Amino acid sequence: MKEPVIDVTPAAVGNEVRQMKDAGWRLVGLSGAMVDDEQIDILYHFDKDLTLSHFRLRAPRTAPLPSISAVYSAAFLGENELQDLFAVRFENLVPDFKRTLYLEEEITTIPFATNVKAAEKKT
Amino acid sequence: MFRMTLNVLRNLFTPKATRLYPARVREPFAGYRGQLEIHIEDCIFCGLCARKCPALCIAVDIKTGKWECDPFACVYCGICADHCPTDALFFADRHRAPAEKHSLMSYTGQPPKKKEKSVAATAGSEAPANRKSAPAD
Amino acid sequence: MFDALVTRARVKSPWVLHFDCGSCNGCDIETLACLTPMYDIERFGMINVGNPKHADVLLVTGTVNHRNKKVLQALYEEMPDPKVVIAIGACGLSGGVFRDAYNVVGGVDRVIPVDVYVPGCPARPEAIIDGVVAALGKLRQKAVPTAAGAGGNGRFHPRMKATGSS
Amino acid sequence: MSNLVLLLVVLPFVAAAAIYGLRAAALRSGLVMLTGGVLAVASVVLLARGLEHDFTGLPTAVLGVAWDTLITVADFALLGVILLWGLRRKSALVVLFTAAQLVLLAIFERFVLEPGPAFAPLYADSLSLILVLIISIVGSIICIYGLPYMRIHEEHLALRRSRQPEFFFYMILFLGAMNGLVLARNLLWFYFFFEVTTFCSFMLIQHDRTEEAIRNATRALWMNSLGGLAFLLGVVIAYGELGTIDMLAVVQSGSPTGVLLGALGLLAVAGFTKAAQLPFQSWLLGAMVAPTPVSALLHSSTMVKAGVYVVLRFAPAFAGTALSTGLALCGGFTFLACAALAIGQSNGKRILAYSTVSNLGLILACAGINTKAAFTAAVLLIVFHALSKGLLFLCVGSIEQEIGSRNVEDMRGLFHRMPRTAVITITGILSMLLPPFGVLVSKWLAIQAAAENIVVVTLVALGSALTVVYWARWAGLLMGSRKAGAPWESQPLLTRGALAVLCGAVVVLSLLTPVVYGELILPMFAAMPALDAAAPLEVGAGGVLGGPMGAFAVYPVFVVLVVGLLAAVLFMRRTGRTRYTHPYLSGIHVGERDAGVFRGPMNLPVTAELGNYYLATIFGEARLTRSANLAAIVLILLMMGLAMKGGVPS
Amino acid sequence: MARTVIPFGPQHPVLPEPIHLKLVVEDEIVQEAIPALGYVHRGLEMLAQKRDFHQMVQVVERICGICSMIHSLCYCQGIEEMMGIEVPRRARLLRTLWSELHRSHSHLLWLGLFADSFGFESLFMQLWRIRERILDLNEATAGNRVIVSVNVIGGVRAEISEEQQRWILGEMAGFERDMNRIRSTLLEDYTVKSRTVGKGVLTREMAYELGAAGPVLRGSGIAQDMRQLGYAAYGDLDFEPVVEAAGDAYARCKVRFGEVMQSIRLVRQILGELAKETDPALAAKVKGRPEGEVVCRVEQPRGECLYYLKGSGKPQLDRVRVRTPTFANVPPLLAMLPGVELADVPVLVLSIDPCISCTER
Amino acid sequence: MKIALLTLAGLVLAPLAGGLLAGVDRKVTAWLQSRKGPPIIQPFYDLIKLFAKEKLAVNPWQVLCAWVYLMAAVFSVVLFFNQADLLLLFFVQAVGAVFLVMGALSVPSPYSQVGAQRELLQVLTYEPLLMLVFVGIYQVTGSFRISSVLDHPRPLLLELPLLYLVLTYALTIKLRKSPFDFSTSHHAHQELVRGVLTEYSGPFLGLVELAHWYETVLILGLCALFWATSVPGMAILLGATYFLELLVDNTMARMTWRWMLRYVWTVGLVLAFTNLLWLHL
Repeated sequence: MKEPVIDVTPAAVGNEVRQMKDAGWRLVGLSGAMVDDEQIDILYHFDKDLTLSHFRLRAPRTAPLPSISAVYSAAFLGENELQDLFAVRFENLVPDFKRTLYLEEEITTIPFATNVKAAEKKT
Repeated sequence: MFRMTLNVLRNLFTPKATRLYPARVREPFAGYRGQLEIHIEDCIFCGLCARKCPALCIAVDIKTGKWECDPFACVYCGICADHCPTDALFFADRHRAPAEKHSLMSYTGQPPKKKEKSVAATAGSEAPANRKSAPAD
Repeated sequence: MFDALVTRARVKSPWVLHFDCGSCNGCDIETLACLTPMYDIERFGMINVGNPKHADVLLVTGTVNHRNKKVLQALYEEMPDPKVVIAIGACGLSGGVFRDAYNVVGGVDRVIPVDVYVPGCPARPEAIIDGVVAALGKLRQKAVPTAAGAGGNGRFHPRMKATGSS
Repeated sequence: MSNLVLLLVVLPFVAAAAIYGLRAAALRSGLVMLTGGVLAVASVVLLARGLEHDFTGLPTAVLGVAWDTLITVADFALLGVILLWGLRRKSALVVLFTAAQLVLLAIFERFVLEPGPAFAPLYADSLSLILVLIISIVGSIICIYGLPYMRIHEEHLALRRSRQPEFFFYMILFLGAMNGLVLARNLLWFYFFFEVTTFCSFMLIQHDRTEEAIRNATRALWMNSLGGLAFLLGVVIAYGELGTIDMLAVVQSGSPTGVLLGALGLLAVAGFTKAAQLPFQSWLLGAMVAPTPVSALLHSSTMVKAGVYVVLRFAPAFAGTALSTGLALCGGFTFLACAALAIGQSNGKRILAYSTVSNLGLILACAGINTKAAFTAAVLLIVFHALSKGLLFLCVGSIEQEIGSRNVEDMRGLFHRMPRTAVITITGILSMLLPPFGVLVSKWLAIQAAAENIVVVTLVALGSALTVVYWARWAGLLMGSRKAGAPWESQPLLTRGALAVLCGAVVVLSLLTPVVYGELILPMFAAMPALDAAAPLEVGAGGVLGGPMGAFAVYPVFVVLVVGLLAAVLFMRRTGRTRYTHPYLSGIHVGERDAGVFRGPMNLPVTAELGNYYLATIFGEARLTRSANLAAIVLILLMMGLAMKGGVPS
Repeated sequence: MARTVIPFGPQHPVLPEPIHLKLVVEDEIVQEAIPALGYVHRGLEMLAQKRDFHQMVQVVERICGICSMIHSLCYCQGIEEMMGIEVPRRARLLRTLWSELHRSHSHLLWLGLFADSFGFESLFMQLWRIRERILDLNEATAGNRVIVSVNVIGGVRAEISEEQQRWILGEMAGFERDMNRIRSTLLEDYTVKSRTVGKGVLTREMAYELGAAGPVLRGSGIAQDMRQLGYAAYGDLDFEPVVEAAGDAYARCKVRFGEVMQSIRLVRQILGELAKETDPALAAKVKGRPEGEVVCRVEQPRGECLYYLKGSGKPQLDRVRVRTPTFANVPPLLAMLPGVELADVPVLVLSIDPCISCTER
Repeated sequence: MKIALLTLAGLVLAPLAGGLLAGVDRKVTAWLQSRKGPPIIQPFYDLIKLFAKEKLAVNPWQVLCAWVYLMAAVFSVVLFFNQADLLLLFFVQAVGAVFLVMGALSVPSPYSQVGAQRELLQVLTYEPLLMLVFVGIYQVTGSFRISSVLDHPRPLLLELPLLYLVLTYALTIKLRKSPFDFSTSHHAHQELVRGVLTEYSGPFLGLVELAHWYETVLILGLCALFWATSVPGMAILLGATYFLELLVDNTMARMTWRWMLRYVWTVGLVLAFTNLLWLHL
């Protein structure tokens, strides 16, 4: 990517995101991508005056991650989507659709983590 | 409100905009991708169309000389016709008529004799090959 | 005589319910365009009613997915007999380019019986008008309610079980 | 004749005393039913004896004590008791108003009142008779309804010692007082009975002795005491002008002067307080804490009618004066404002209360218009309002005891649970706002009568539109579907009987509107020379009530609408092939057919709750009460001022 | 106060697409609005792992049938950036031209639906009638009315002849005249203004904080338009973002109306540039396979659209992630709804120009 | 006898006229939008079709209410042709309006409920206005009877021009035309789906539709009273009024009931009051 990418850790992401907000960055969105069978990349895209900047949070998919919905409330949609598609779990996500944003009970596998049954799906 | 009154009154006293389809059919624009058709006699069963089709709706079997397309899945993008080396595939400028039942477009032609093996192999294996997924790192 | 009048009235007054069943909007806007001055399907007595209880014709666009298939089924059952279903566009017919996506069940006929299929991506307004005309033919065939029709009580058991993911 | 009066006025007092002494429930029930029955029969017999009675043959003394003396003594005793209650409740207003009455009464009786020409203290014309009928029949039905009601009521309260003797004591006592009030000719008698009703009302409102009940009862007491004071003042001033306490003499005094008009105005204000007109509506609203039979009997069917009775009684005396116009405006305004306030209510009893005040306002407006047509409208309204509103209160009482709430929102789909009561309630509600029911006939007449006064007619037009809103939505939400084989509701026989009889009476009497008019109301005008000359209406062939301004074809409308309704019911019954489905819930309904549940966010079931609009920002009490009261006070002051000026109508 | 709970959608006549809002209203004032999505979710990002990166062009085109061309434009630009492909200028101009045609037909469609949302049916009819002009242009130049399928990686598939260019220019004049006729009704009519002015106000700060995009953002006074990035041929064109300060439904309507007029001006500029462009090449050759990560943004009619693409040298991409403008505009919508009247819900839902098929993919 | 014949004719012809008018309405609306539009007799096709559809309901009360609505509408038309009392006619008409609302309220469906509440607010808006119109007629003719209007030598419009405007407000509300089409709309794209009519279907919807035709005739009849002295005058007045309705429908957005309550009550009352006042002075 041609824009700057800042690596963040799950522990630090909340603070870092808040700093971005305080510095006047707009949250454009979140992207998720599997790195391998275990690890997930979550990219936070920020914009300020047409320039982009990204955070990259790399973490095991199964471990709970902190939600940034308390900082940028609009992030709830993106985080819920990531929960649906990757079965990651965000803590303190408001509102938490618990993997029902898109998916019905008929979908028994995790879409982007192929070959993994969605055993941990809550109802 | 006043301007809108002028508008609607103008509408009242000018010819109606309605195109009286199906009583009167408007001349289609040249290049309109109405429906996919094939001159099966020109087809060399190379299978390029099947491989390029984003909807995966074309099946070509070089062994039997069979070209099949599911018109219900075709998205009328024209990629197949673009890639057709012999221009056997083309788009007619009338839209495809509604149907009451599902049927395949199925044509049988003469597959070319030479190079038959390699092409057939590609055509036969490509579609399922696309289905394997799982991203690598 | 009376039956002929009823049949004629039915064919002349098809009220349409349009349900976007997960379409990309392409077919939807073309369906909506049918109402507009250029195409004006009200010429045929059609009204877009937006309420299954008033509808005679169900126009479905888009792929059926696991969530909206229940809606589709419910809407179909809420329509009073006699009724016809028109599936519009590649997605409604078969799932189109998305057939093998994980949340796609397939075409509309996986969930409810379809009377007319209108191909296209998106189906242009003329094609939709053709489809409606074909559907009116179907409506003409459907029995007067006194003779319990094939449509029965509006409860339909899908020919193909709408099962799990691809 | 005298026996009948004894039965109607004295029997209740005696029976009440007996009931107070009886602790056995069965005996009490029997006595209540017996008294009720006797009263009802006596009232009918009295009517059968003729339309006008002056009761000249009445004995003037009982056990050697003159009736007048007895009444005076009782009056002072009563005022004393009220004063004590006022002290006990620490209500300065009650004490003030009662003390003022005591002093005024004492001065009046001791120093001012001189023996005048003798006249029988009681008198009845058809206006009185109509009220006697209502009090004796509707009142008795309500008392009888009260028997099972109070039993269940006390079961809920889990009292150690039943307070029913006290309850029925006041209920029955009240019937006698009411009969006395409408039959009184001697204004001091009139005043005494007026005060007895005030006291009964106070005791019955605070019957449950909850904090709220006590507070509201005290408020009712001071407001009614103020009314009593106004009444007494009016009587005293009128005596000063005319030198008589003969009501008929006051009514027939003719072209009253400024001071007498002022006295009549004071009497009207007394009527306002008793009829809970703006700005005194708050006591009636507060009275809704009382057990429902109290609300039905005192606060809708009868006691508040005493207020409008007072005004109607004296109205011919000031026909054509500014007081009359002012009264019409006040009444019209109350009609409009309380109809608006009713829209903001979800508590069934409060809706009924506001509706009562509103309808009383319309009656007073009619009294203010002061033509024969208006008078007819007023009397018809008294009759039909008493029936329908009594019925509705009883319905709400039964519903409340069954579902545990008097909020109309909780009555949604009541037909499912209480089919019979629901249908009766719906009938009762419709009888308040649709033809062919009597209330509407009176409203029709009221509009015609008001048509000359564009301000009043506008108030009435707006008010009746507002009325439609709160009634129609209530009636509509009672409907619902019943599952096949759902249990039929069970109700005590007396409850069921009371509801059925009242409901039947509403329907039958509505049909008989032309008869009521022709036989009861028309003769009344003979004694009202002050009013306009022409008879307002003629009873034409086929029950058409026709006048110069229009015609209401009662029988045809009745027949067509009833046949129409029956035909509709028949059609409904015959919809055998109808498929019953889910309501439309955007395609995501789940669960039972008419549960109204849909699959909402997070795939969770959500009930599609339903709610009426109460439009608090437009019709809420908080929004309207203050300004409405202010406006009403201004209007009343204006009315009084104009009356005192003795001016001609504007 | 009595609550009424209304299931607004998924099937609802005023909603062009299935989305559910659980609305809690009191006296028709919205107290609470909770959305439920998923009625259009197909899972097509996943198809990137089943189609090669060329076929994906046609797939992303069908994310949304209204701004389809701009979806594929963004995707192609991302791949081209990843693979270092230089797109011929003619192709860039043509892409820009179709982009603007799409923008104006999308905005017209929206203006019509918006008019319909407050019950102005004949205005809806007029606007959609005008819109047919653009659809004719699409059909004549690209072979389809709505989903034009002109983009391929490296350039475009269709050429616009000089004769067609002249015709387009003529159509633009008629188009402009039609728009001017409707302008005063849409922007000055008393009934329209009383249904839109002051409804669903989103302040500048709220819009920014909630991540609004496109006309919603610009309607709140923030001049941000991805076309300023200068992708395709926008760098050569002269334009300023259309901005309104009020932040209400009316402001958003005004922005979109302004953008239709702006599109007309842009089309004229592009046609002028096209006439000067001598290189006839329409597409560059594509060699190799995409590898690496790229984030690419374009301005769709509904606002800023962001693609995140990740390839690892295989014919199939590892990840195609699309953040569409409506996805960004849903939180602002939810912030607007509480406190408005029920009758304004459709107006406000439409005021963000929702594209649920984009949002859910 | 003449009146009986007239009544019978009204009974039969009113739905025909109402249906035809609905057809003309749709056709002219289409023309105003530059469309071809449906055939003029389209409403009759619709009605026949509705009656031939499967019977679908949520509960029996709905059916009852639909029937009563129809009967009340029919009866008020009968009363009109009987030259009865305007107030009586108004009250009978109100029976229908109330039952329509109750039918909608009987169903546990939020759309129908909200529609019913809005319908009530519409009733609240037009009822006092209609009543004041009648009062105006009374003040001119000295009676509430229709017959005395017919006996009146001069067209009422000359004396009650403002009240005629007020009547057209009521007409617009009753015809459910923009800007007042919020309790149920002829157009599908409304936030309430079909409002009060949402839960009516097939034959039951047909009943309501038929009743609506009767009501249309009734209200236009009331309009006709304003030029009762000559038939051509009446026809011109009605034609112009209806065309104006269509123009208003096509040149205005749908407003909200809050606006209606505020606007129609103030403007309507001021107009009505002014007119009554100048009659008085």
